Amino acid sequence: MFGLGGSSSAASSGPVNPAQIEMAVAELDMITDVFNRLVSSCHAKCISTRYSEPDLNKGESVCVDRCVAKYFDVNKKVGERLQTMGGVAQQSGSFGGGH
Amino acid sequence: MFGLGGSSSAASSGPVNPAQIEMAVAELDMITDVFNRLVSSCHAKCISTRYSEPDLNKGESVCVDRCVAKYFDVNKKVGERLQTMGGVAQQSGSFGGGH
Amino acid sequence: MFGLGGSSSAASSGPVNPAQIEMAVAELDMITDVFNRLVSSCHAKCISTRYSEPDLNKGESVCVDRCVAKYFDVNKKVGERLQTMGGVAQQSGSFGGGH
Amino acid sequence: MDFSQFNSAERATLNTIIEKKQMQDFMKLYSGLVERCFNSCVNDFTSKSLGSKEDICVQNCTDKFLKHSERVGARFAEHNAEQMNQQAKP
Amino acid sequence: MDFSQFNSAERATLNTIIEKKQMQDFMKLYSGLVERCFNSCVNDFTSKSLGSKEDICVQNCTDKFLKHSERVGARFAEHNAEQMNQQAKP
Amino acid sequence: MDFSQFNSAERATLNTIIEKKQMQDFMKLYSGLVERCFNSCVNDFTSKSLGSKEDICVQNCTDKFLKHSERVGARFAEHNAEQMNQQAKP
Repeated sequence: MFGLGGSSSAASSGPVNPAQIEMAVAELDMITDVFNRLVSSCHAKCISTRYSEPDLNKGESVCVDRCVAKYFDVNKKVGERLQTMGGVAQQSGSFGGGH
Repeated sequence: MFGLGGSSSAASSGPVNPAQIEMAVAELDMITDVFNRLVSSCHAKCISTRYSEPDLNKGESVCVDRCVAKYFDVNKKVGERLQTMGGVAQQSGSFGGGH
Repeated sequence: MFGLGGSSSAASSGPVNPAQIEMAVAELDMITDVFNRLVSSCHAKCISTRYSEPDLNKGESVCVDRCVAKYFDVNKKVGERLQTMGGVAQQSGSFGGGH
Repeated sequence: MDFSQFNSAERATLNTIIEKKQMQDFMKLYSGLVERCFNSCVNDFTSKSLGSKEDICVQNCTDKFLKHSERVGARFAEHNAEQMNQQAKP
Repeated sequence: MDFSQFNSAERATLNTIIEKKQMQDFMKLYSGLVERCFNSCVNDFTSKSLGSKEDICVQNCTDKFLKHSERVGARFAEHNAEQMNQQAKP
Repeated sequence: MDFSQFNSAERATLNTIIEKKQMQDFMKLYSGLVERCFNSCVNDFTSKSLGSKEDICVQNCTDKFLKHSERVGARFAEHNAEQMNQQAKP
């Protein structure tokens, strides 16, 4: 879902293909962005800001695990929605498959 | 206000002028940034987050139209303010006209 | 703390060293980012959003000065914490000293 | 954005840049929607899967935001055009 | 930022970069102020134009933020200078 | 991220980029933590220095966030791996 690297095998030697690098960097930035949003959303949902102890207690830990699972669900749901609506109305750029 | 492109006509052929491209890209980024802030401000002011139906109802639609109008008003007001105060006190960089 | 420029003296003439430039730009971006967060945190803590007058009143000014001081304290505390925990668990990249 | 000021080579370069930016904007819209609709619609962590009420809420939240964004886009273009004419008057 | 570590060519490059960044910072300050003061001051959408109370609020919000930002800037510089001296001591 | 699709020169380039990004991520984590824990823990501006209660709060806030972020990272990796397998099935 978040890290859909292609799996074509490339010759181990050869020049640097800037377009490939750019795509990989864009994908890395996207994964980092999604991760940061996930961390901040689940912190808001699960962690009490009284900060009375340094460790996650039982309830917070269980909540975080479920929160991540549900976040992935919502990510899938929104993805399907965007595909059925053929991408955002004013976005003319084509958005290739799930990559 | 937001898209102040110059209107000098350029020869249709000739080399790429990187400075021109950079200015155009900076302007595009600014327009996108302003648009995203406008969308999020008017969403907060006009759209109820109960999300009981998928479409904008009458009240929400009218509110959005007025919200965009007032946002442009505030944009003009703040622009005038910044110009009268000669740009922000600690900003030494010169900021050319309205471009 | 925020602007830890090195103080080695360089020959005044010579070619541009891109790595040096990149480091300086990265440091500038970090200082700007920290400053913007400081401005917004202390605005939330000290400035009343009734906006009844254009100037900072006595109470607001004193609060802002103390707020900046305490922000620097927290910055030092968090820095020490991160160093004792050897950097964030999943960060494998080495982070050179205080620079 | 007035494109008459650019020659054809510049327009080609700009179009490639614009296309990449639209891709990035679409990804930001996507991850922004996930965050916004998750925060608004999902509040029950007694189970690992989305409840039916949460599911409907996420769909309405997504649709509503896209329609909202579209309407703001239309008003935005109208206001910008209006200002361009005001400036163009001698 | 200690500029003594750069040669004149590097300083020239850095100055151009800094000038561009200051332009961008000014634009971000501008759009940030519009968003901040709109959110704080404008709450009545029964009409399309700014009410007089809203108008005053936007002006005070802008002035106050700039003065606030200036004061934070002064304290920020003082604290940074203080830390630099502490490090410089052998 | 599947690195088999890159040749050794590309992998070297990517590693340098990734190292720089990890440095930037660490700095963003740092300044994000300062902002987050300051906003949550510091509310008394009758003095210029951190109170003992505020000091403990900042330490717990930092530790808790790092542990939270670590746990999310683990679940994130598991879910991503799960999806990769689902796609790999013919």
